[in-house]
Amino acid sequence: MTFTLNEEQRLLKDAARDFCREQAPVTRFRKMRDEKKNGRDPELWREMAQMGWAGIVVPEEHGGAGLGYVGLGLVLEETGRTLAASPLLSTAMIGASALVLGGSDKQKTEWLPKIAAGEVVTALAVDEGAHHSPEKSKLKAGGAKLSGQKTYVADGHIADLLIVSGADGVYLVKADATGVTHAELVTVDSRGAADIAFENAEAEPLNGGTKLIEAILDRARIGLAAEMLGQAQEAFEITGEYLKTRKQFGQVIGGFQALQHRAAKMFTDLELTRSCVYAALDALDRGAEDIATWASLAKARASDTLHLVSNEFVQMHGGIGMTDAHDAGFYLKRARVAEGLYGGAGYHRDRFARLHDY
Amino acid sequence: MTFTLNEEQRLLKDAARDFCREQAPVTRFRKMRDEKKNGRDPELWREMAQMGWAGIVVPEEHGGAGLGYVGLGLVLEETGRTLAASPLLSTAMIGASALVLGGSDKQKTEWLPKIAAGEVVTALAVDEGAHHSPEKSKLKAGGAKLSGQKTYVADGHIADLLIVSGADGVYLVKADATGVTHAELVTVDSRGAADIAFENAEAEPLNGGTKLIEAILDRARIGLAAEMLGQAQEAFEITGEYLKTRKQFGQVIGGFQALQHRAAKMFTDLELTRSCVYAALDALDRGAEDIATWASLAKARASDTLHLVSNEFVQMHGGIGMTDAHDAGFYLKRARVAEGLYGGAGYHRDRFARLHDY
Amino acid sequence: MADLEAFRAETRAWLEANCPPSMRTPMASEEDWVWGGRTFKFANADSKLWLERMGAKGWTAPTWPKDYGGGGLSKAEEAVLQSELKRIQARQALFSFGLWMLGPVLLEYANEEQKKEHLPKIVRGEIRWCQGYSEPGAGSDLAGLQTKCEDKGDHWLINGQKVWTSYADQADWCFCLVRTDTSVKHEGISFVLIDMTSKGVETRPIKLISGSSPFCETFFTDVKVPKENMVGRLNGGWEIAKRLLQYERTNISGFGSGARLDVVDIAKNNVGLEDGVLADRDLRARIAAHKMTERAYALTTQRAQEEAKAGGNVSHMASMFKVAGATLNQERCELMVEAAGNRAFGWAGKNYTPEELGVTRGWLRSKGNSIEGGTTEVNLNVVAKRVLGLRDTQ
Amino acid sequence: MADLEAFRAETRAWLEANCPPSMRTPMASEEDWVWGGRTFKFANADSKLWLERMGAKGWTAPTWPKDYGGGGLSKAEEAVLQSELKRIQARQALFSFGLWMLGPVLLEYANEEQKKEHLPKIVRGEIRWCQGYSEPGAGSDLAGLQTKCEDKGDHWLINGQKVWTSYADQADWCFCLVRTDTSVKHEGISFVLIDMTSKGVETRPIKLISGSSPFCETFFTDVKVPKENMVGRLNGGWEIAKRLLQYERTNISGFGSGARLDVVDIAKNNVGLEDGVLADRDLRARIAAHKMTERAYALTTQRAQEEAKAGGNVSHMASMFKVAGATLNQERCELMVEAAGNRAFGWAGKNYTPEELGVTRGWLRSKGNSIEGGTTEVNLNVVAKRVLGLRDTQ
Repeated sequence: MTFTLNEEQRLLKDAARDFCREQAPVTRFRKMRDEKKNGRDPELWREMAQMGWAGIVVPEEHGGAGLGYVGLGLVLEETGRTLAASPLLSTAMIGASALVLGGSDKQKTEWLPKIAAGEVVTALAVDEGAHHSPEKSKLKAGGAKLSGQKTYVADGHIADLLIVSGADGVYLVKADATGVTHAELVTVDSRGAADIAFENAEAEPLNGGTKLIEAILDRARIGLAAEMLGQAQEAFEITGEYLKTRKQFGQVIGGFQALQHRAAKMFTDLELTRSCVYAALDALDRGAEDIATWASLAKARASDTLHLVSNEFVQMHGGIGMTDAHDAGFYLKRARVAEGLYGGAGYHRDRFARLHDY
Repeated sequence: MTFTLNEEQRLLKDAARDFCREQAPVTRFRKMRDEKKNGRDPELWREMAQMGWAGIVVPEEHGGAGLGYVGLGLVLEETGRTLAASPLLSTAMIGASALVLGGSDKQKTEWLPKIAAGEVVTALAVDEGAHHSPEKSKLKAGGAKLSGQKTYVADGHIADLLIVSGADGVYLVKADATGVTHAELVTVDSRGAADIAFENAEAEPLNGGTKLIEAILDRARIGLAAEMLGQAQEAFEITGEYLKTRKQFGQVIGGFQALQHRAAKMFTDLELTRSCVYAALDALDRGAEDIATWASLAKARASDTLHLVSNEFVQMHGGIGMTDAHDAGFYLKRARVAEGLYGGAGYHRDRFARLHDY
Repeated sequence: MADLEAFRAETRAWLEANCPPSMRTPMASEEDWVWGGRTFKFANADSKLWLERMGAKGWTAPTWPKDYGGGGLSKAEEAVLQSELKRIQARQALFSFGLWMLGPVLLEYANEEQKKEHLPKIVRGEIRWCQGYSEPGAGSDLAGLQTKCEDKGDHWLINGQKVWTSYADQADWCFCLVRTDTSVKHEGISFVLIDMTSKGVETRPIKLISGSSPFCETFFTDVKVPKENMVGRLNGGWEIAKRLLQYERTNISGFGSGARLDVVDIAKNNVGLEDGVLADRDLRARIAAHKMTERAYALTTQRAQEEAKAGGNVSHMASMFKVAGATLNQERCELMVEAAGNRAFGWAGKNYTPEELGVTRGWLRSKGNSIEGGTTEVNLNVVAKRVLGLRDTQ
Repeated sequence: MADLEAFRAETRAWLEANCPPSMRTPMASEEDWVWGGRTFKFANADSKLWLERMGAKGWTAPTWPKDYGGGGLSKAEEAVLQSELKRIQARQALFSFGLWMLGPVLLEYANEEQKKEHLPKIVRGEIRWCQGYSEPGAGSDLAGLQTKCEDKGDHWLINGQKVWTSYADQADWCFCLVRTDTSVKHEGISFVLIDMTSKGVETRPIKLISGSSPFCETFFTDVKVPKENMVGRLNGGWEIAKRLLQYERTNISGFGSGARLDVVDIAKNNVGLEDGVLADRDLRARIAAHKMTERAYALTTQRAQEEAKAGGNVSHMASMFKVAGATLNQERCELMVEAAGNRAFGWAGKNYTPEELGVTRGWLRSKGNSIEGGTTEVNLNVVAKRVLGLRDTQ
């Protein structure tokens, strides 16, 4: 295991940071939100694809860069910082992983080049109720036809290709296939989602059965944790700057010891979480056997840390942090959705304990 | 329900406070500990009995004062403040309650006057493993003979009469009966306890079956919560004084905002816990139906609050709080035992939820 | 005692006769709250009638003197009235910052003319008041306020900006802290009453992260205020301000946090039971801990009330209750969001029920509980210093 | 690289030949720790032999220069040595404040004679050192120390009292902060080395709440110290002190917290499993959260090491690690006590196993983790000010 980035990874990270600061700052997210686009910014996704991000983990023979998960995680972290709204996680992380891990040669050849080029948006349809519990799926495939309900499919409202988990494995379903109906959800994080129903919809199985579900989900969790780390880091840094400039009672509020101690604890939490996220990404690239442990560790820690930091972001800003005109609310709203998606901290504590036989 | 004390209760409280400050300060506890008496201070118990405390809840016709649980709780709170080591909880609260609630006329006439006079020490033998789980008792009575094991019987090493919970009800067993063997435990809180084994020991059943077990236990929990409230309050007040006098960096450490906020939160916790403990005592005197809820509320809150305050007692005193010469360690050690006894905060959270059907 | 029982009988009879049946049902949402004032739109005719009848009797302010439009009741009679209102589940006739905040300080600090002028209108809900306290540079450090109030002989001239003025855009009058001396801090503040229809007053609603706009920015540009509108003495406003904050803190904790849905119900519906207990045991334990704190908080307010009745001084508890109340409500909202799972991720649209959207919006709104009416940080300072006696130097 | 592999082969051969088999087994308790020094009693002959052999090769201090008795290894070679030691599960040959704390600052601040005199004896474990820092009135505010050091021409004369001197009663020498100028605070402190056998030195063990006595009070009464025993310049001790504290903070977190029993094992034994998971789900969730933090902490130390190797400056992380390490260890001990139930309520006697008593004693001892070597409060201040750049005024 290593935390040391190679040259390619460093370049990728720097490029991602520059891009997000310049092309996708929070103001771009705000504009999308104000225009009620519900997460739609196809131009931004096109720009990201031009940066090559859609194909970071796609093998070179299928038109990708084959740069690995650490690289993609670094990019996701940067997009998290500025809340850049795109299907990067759903497509470059989840969709690409699903096909690389479970696709037949034909499926890979059909879809991976399109994914890598940013021509196809994918979404993972996994939950079937209010809470994440993939092991309880009731979705059934009769022959090559799929029937059932999926709830809160992130990016499900803009996806071309759905990665659908069922009781016995994972299926590819085209979003416009007969028997697929979408209900678009207007979401608190302004990213959008969809409830999706399948009725005898045409579906292609991927190889790998139920094990593939967890393998895909663990990549989703680790990628999302990277995005959340970026959000938390940015929220923390903006708060730190505010503490250094906002004055009350004749001094900067960052001089108050109670706030100093809370800031120091957030810093510690962030550092510890950063290590977990990077180690989990590295574990994917190493092909480690205990990916499940790494994924639950990263997702649980990222959830707890982002929860804390997003609340303090508002609280330490006082009244201004409560206004829609300030960005703090955006981070708070995205935080809770990201916390819950693919299993919250409680879910992953339970899973972590189970993986360790207690 | 009322929080307002009547004249008798106020007098009892004041007398208890004076007695504990003058006759049973922490120095008396320290002396007992230094002399390795493991909780034994029969002279103190005699003095308490002379104050009438052993019979506070014993009806007047059986030689007691019939003053009720609020009165006894106030006394327990004061003894908690100075860590006065005595079987007051085990005898005046638990033993007296067991006989009042479940004793036959004959049993009441035999034991209650002796309890009220402080001539008999009782102890509740309930746990059978490392953790509190009275509902899982394996202790069986065949005819009037009892067999089984009890662990960590508080005051079990000094008791004359044992109140023993079994799978089907509660039994009285004389401590010196044939078939009863004690293993005295030298405990971290210097109060002592015993593991007790029964082998065909002569036992008298009390009336009330398994419901009586919970009724007695709830009184034990509420009484112990009152003692814990006193401990936490005293620990908090000593810490507050230290914060006002100890200087570092040229100012009293109570001037540091981070400590101020932690102290303010402890104060809040204490006030909230105080209300729960008093309300639970009042519920006993009112004969409320939902005693179980009140008991779990009081015990869980008292445990959490004392846990926090006992840790801060040491931490805010710095190095001196770590020394055996300082009293902080006594409160810390007693805290963890009291937290666990008759169910910890986790046990009572679970019970509280179950009582509310979730 | 006999008198009290007679009063109870009278009250019961009056309520039976005067409280419209529709006013004996729970309010469905904040839409049903009656704020009164010149421009208020009643949700229905019964709520208007109910306010008029209660106002005429002075029972919106039961213990205020009859001379000022109040009910003139003793504490004991008020308790009887409240229990009778509760018995028939009568709706609160009037929500009013005038009743909760301004009235009590007018009773204590205002002169006879001011009391006669303003209190009856508050009681009857004719005038809606807002509070002009915070400024962009003076939040927690309220005494740092800069809104200028100059003595122009026959009137005061006011210039400056307030922020977080609750419902300023719907208020008729504003009670306001202004700076009348720039050479000192706390001793240079005065307390004035400003007619919001005065020339030079402008309001601009502030949109919150929850999507609602209960607050405004309020701008005063060369606003002329009659001399008689100052309450208390010149430069004596800080004492009044602090007193009023105590009333505010007691009233505000957990304010405006959406519908009172129960977290256990939400968890049962969205998480489900397993072996008779909530399937998510981790969440369950945290819900139980929260429910215990909720109970402890309610018991403590009751205890404080009993102590107050017995003559104890519990004013120092206001800051503690403000902190604990805000924390509790925020914890409740966080648990509801967690229990609701992705049903709490909605913002709008028919795919979510109003209750579900209420959970989400209420959760966002609750983040303000630890900021408005004195931040948790400032209130912890107050507890540490005033209650615990911890000071910076000694 | 070829060189490194050659070094690995050599090292492996040497260890095979020189590490006694009993030194390749885990240590049963703190009794097995080798502290060295003039009066040290080795638990067995092998541990003495192992120290002598490692000391002679300088491998107790692998990267210190050979001139001062060290191993003279490069960072890369040291890593090889550590991995080879780990491969055979070799015990740590020497526990020493001289190695961990004093040595690094002597290398940086001492003159040639001082290095030549003291470092080799540290490497070989011949001299055991203690730290004379805290005083009764100077704990967190270390720079408030008052132990007086007067210049008497041909020697220093030292008077004062230290407290929390670890194992002072067993140490041969003490590195000590003293006041050489009373007119200033930080700039009036010097760093001196004191032979504990000097006339006028007295130690008195302090009994802790856990029952152990790892610390002493140390009294200096007219103690004469040779002029050459001052390290660095007169009144230049504070810089050295701070540097040394960094080393201490890195080493001390979680120190002396009893046997490394696993909380999960304790819970399995005392709480039991139900449907394959710990029967107490509330405790289980908290244990899992703790285990995650433990993993996160270990990963972060590894990351910091990698960053340090890559030339990054991670010295500012010492305070963070101190706080996180202490918190983590205290959390671990609390969970063990909770999981053990009444098996953790013992103090002595045959009714409790040594492991059970170790849980209890270790828990009590762990309360000092957030106090010794810089309190958590002081370290949070350091993180806020030095790492985050938050200052009192701006």
